[in-house]
Amino acid sequence: MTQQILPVTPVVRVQLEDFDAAAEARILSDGRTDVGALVSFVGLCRDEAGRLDALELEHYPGMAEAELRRLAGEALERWPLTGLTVVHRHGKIRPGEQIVLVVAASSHRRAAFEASDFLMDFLKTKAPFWKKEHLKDGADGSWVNARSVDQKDADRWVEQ
Amino acid sequence: MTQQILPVTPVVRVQLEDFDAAAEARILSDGRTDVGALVSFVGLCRDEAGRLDALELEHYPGMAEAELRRLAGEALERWPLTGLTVVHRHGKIRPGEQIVLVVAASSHRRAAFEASDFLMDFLKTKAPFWKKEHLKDGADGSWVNARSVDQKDADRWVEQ
Amino acid sequence: MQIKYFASIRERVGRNDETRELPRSITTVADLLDHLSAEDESYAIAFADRETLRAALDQEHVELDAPLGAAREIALFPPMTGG
Amino acid sequence: MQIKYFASIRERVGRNDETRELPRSITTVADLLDHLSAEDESYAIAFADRETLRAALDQEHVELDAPLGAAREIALFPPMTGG
Repeated sequence: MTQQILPVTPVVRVQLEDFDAAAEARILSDGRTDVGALVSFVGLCRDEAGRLDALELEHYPGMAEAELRRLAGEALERWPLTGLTVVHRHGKIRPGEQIVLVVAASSHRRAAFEASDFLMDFLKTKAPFWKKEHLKDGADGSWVNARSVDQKDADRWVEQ
Repeated sequence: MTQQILPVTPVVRVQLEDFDAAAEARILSDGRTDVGALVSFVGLCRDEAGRLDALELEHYPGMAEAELRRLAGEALERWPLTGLTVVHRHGKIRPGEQIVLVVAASSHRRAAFEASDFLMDFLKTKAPFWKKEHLKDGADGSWVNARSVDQKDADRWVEQ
Repeated sequence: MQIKYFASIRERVGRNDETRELPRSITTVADLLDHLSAEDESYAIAFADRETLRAALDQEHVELDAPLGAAREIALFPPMTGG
Repeated sequence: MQIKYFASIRERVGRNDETRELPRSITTVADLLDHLSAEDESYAIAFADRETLRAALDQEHVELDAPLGAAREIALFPPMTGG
């Protein structure tokens, strides 16, 4: 028996505008009966201390899309997905606003969970985006430091 | 330093009607700045062979809600979530339609991923729902067998 | 005690639920299964494979050797397949 | 070769990008970092901590000891913090 797997082209976008997570998820499942599981991840701009005016997301145009596309391709090789969407915003993002979206669709839930989890871990450590905090008090913004826990999360997928 | 964690009341519903995954996710993040990650899982009715008329989901009224609420409570004890929603449908569900929704919100993505993954694993093996397949050719439906892989998935969380 | 049946167990037993006064000698879920199985073949067939039989007392999962205690409701069903 | 700088490295270097003809003796990313650092203190400061310096050649991540090869574009930046 040969497995019949249709090639899946991931949707990858880097954009200034906000995104509609529900619409992106619908595109991966509408009119199909082979999708059993849809996992959506939305990353939002936090501000627990109430002192943030906005995050400014700088990116490396060209490479940001290329790197996200490489990571999406890697996920498609590792898991039998029926669809995969990655959207990452750049520019100024206010507290409570959406920053990043990953949607993974598959016949079975484990593949969808693992692929979206994997993508977020690698996106954090490999996609060329950098966050700067602009505070309400008008002080000059400071760059957000990379967290070692993000590298540890990404390393989980290599140790497997 | 004592951690200030507000008590979270999970939203748990068992219903005949379809649900709006996007609206449920929005409820967990709108107007807040402490939510950094939203993970949504949607389980859909599959029919790769094209021979299914509908799945019929039987449930144990009362216990279905109670068990989902217990599992949600367990997730809230294990992970620092800011919100948690579980919706499970019963009755006849056609191919391509939605069956189940889990949304987990947290400050950090690992908690949101793990909690939603955990909930789906235990929901599969512990929530009193049973699927019967009704085929297009009108033959009497047959009950879907429990899969041992679902029990294995649930066991992952005990071994940790 | 009210007894509820679900899914394939419900179909094999041929009813959704029933209410019974149980003899004092019946103290566990397994006792009840044996008691009903001795009474009628439809129960005996429904409860034959104890490996795939599940029980809940007052809407909480229990093992088949669990004491009935003061439970007012018992449910019998196959492994769950929701989600 | 076009050199691009991002985030804190861009701010420390004081420019977004520049185009340079490189001497033939410069064959790796690290060679280029040393070359620029010797030229001006702003580069020396920006590239001082090699542990937290990242590089890409033609938009693909590389280690600092990677050969420049035929790459037309190099980018230098701190560890990424997207997502």
